[in-house]
Amino acid sequence: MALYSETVMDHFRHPRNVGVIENADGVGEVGNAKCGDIMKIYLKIDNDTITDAKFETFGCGSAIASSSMATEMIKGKPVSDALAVTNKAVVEALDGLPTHKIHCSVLAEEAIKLALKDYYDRHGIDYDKKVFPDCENCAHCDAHGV
Amino acid sequence: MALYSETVMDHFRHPRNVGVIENADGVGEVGNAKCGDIMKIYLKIDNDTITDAKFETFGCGSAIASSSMATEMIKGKPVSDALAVTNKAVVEALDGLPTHKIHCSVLAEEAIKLALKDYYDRHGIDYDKKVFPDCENCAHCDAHGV
Amino acid sequence: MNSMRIYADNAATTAISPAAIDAMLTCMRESDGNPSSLHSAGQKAAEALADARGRIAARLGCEPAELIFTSGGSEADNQALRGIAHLGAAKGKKHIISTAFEHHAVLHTLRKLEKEGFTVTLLDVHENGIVTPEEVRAAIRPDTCLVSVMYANNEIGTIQPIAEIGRVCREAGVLFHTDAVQAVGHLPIDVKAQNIDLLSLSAHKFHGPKGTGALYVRKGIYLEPLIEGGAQERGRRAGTENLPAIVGMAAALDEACDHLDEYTARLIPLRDRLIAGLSRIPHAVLNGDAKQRLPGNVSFCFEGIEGESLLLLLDDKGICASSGSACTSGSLDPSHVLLAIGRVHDVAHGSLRLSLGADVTEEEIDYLIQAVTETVAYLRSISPVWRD
Amino acid sequence: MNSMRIYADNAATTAISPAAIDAMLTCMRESDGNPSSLHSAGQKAAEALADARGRIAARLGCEPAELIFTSGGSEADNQALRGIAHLGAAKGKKHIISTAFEHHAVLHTLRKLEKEGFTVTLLDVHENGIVTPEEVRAAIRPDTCLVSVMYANNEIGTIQPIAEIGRVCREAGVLFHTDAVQAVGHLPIDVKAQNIDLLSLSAHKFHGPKGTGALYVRKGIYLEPLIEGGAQERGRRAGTENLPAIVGMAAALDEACDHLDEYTARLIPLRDRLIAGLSRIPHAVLNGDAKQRLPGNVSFCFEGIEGESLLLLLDDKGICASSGSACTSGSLDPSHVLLAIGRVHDVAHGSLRLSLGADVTEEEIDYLIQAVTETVAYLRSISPVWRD
Ligand SMILES: Cc1ncc(COP(=O)(O)O)c(C=O)c1O
Ligand SMILES: Cc1ncc(COP(=O)(O)O)c(C=O)c1O
Ligand code: FES
Ligand code: FES
Repeated sequence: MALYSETVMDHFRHPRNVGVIENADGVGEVGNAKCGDIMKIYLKIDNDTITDAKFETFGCGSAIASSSMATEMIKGKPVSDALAVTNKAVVEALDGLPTHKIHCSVLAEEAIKLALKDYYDRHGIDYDKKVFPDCENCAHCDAHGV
Repeated sequence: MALYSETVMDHFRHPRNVGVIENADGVGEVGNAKCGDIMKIYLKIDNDTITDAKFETFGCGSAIASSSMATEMIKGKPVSDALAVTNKAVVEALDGLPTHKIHCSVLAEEAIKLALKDYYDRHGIDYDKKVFPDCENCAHCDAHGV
Repeated sequence: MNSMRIYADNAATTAISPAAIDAMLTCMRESDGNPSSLHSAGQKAAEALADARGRIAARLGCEPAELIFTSGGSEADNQALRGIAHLGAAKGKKHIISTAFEHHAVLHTLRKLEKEGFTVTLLDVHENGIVTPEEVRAAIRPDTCLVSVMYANNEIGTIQPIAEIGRVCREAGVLFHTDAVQAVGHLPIDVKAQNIDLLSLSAHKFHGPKGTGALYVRKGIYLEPLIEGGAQERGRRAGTENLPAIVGMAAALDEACDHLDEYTARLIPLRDRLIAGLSRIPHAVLNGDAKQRLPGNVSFCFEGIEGESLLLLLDDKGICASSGSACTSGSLDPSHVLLAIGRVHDVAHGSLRLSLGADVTEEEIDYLIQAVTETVAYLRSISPVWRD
Repeated sequence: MNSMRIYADNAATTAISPAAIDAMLTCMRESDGNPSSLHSAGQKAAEALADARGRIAARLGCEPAELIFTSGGSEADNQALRGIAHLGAAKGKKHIISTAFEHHAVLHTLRKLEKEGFTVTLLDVHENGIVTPEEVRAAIRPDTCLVSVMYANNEIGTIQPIAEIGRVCREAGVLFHTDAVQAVGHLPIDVKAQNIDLLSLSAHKFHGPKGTGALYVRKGIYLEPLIEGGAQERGRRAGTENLPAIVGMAAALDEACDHLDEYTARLIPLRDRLIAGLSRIPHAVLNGDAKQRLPGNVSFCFEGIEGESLLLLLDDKGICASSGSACTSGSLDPSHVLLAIGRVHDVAHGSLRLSLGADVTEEEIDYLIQAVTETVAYLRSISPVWRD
């Protein structure tokens, strides 16, 4: 009953894909400092495939681990697969998160989606707006009374 | 900080003057079984001197010790001395009683007084009623809601 | 008479078992962090807490999350009653049913609730000290929010038909609390099978440490904290957890439950031998049902004597016993439990409770019989209200 | 970097001292009766209880009868506030003054009292984390029944001018309570000289056992029980006394007070060395007054990072620390204490509390500085909100 699973601690201690991609094809940032969590994901996309993914995170252990795991899960994958990555899948890959930390995995899912939206926008690709999060009206932030 | 002083325990364990005086010159009984304390004191009086005193007590440790000490204090004494024995004197002689047990010493004082009153009554001696307790209207019993 | 030392006041408190001490010591030395701390010392403490919680829950037949650790039985009783009362009040239900011979932790809380506008019905416990499920059913009103009946009485040891009372309450949709402080570790318990919604326990009654206990609260009942503050115990009881004591409680409960059948089988014949022996004293009356009682409880009233002097003289003979319950020993009033089973004041004053430990021997039982018999006879000999 | 283990979370809980363990063990083995029992085992326990009470009272400068033993600091705070509030209400006085950075045991109790119709004024604690007696005086109204100001804050360690606040209250005829949980055993205390009417303490903050504490209540103030039941603690706190823990608390307090001057003199320069070292980190800000703080408390906010990840990485380096207080670590919201001293949300998330033990060494201080400096730099390097 440690706070976090071994996998979370491993990804927290040794985060994969930390950093910035200069000239990224898509960048997504979610969260805000008032909530204590900001996640920024950078994607390099070639031929509809994610050839590289990096992240920067300001946040708790599970936010860092979620970013690390989420970037691992989409690297080398087609964009359509990345779009299908849910926060649930991230939680499972991490062997679970404490209840009050589930929102960190949501941030990771949203950061990926926003980065992909950014990629579509920049490249003039059409998409269904409803699959993307609307961080302006995020209920999570409201819940914290920020 | 044992419950009772050494003196109390000594008089409780080895009560002096336990018993009945047949043909006593005065007998006093106070308390009632509902309160858990009854004290009965028997006096033999010769020439205005208490030549013998005995008691029977139904009650707690300090009631038994108070009876023992009180009878000791009046044996061989003139009646006037016995009348002057206060519950405070009994408590002091016992090296103290716990606060909630002070009433036991009051019973001893009252039992002596009632025995002396009985002696006066039987021998037609005049006395001041006010110095004797009125057990019928005892506030102590009322306090216990009996 | 040879001299022995017999501790026969286990209903007041038990000696802590070596296993419980060991568990506490290990915890104090190795898991000394605060279970709420994130660092490894804290998480180690959190693991020890979860382990103890799981083991205690298993012994009661509940889930770990259904336990709130408290500072003992009194706190558990207070929180259960106040919490359910306030839930009831929110729904306009301000009637509570309990019994006339509950522990003061229950009765005094009820008295306070009465001052706050609740109505309390105290059920008759009869001469045998047993409440009937039918009377519980008959007392339930549309505005009843809680029934609280103790599992076993602390003075006279009688065991209540908890499962049946629980069923009556479940059928009526009324929550059911039982003060099981005297039962846990001594009688079989399964809160689910017995239809119990809330249950109080206290470790020092089953050879665990003092100052710790628990309240079981069935899932879905949200009880307000009695002690407000930090978010410990899922927000239902604030204060840094008394981890060493909780771990000691788990060890003691495991031990007690592992030996429950064995100890019960040992104790019952010894208890009955003691009852038979003391019954031979003239004008002695057993308090409470002769059979439906705790395996270690023997309670008598002896006419013509007063309990305290009996206790003190027994103490001189090496016997630790009590008259009524320990926590009322400062009071001059006779036990409310004995009055509740119909003893008159005069007789209630002459009470003696012997609560046996599981290791008591036949020789000790015989010594108890002899010592009590002699002491009662002596006190009667100096009593003005007794004539043979 | 060589590897060390440094427990720097003494404000959350302290390791129990060997002297306290010994005292508890002796008590559990030799005075295992119930202090309310009349027999010799009980009276031996009662004597041990009286001895511990007398020693603790002497350390606080009060009389033994002015102490109520509780299950810890939270219970003491709850009872003090609820008790005085209800005394006040009986006289039509339903206004309470406290501060914005009290422990949740105080703040949540006040919130509950507000729901019951009391009005609460929370004083500003300023950027330095110190309340002024003048502001207390200005806040007192004719209907004020209680002022409650903590002695030392548990997160940022600032020490309040307790004696002066006490004087202001005494002059105005208002009762004064102080939550001294972080102060007892660490700062000099004399309740009479400091005009304190009620004081809460908790043993596990000064190397005593968990699950025990006390409430000092000045003679003449009759506080209703929070836990109803038996007549323990002169009717003001029911439940079998946690005697081994109380005896352990007395031993720990004696030890702490005997070494108070020595430890204070040792710790202050080490604390200041740590503050100086951490102040060299860019965009680091010390929380609370630099001097008027507990000898062992160091609290910082580091911009651009979040506290939990800092803690976990420090834990990997052998350092047990905390961010905010232990009992709110389950919460996602930033510390109310840091918000109260004016830290904005973004910055409040990046907080670190190091609470030193009296045996910390200079070498350890330097290790702490190095480890924190490196870890903050690393976390900033992966943070999107930080650009060097
Ligand atoms: C200032 C303060 N008050 C109250 C408490 C509560 O004490 P306890 O955990 O013993 O209930 C604490 C510590 O947790 C504290 O630091
Ligand atoms: C039936 C019963 N309920 C409650 C209590 C109170 O338990 P504690 O002393 O642990 O608060 C006791 C024992 O004292 C008890 O026997
Ligand atoms: S957490 Fe604030 S963006 Fe949702
Ligand atoms: S005690 Fe009843 S006569 Fe006074």
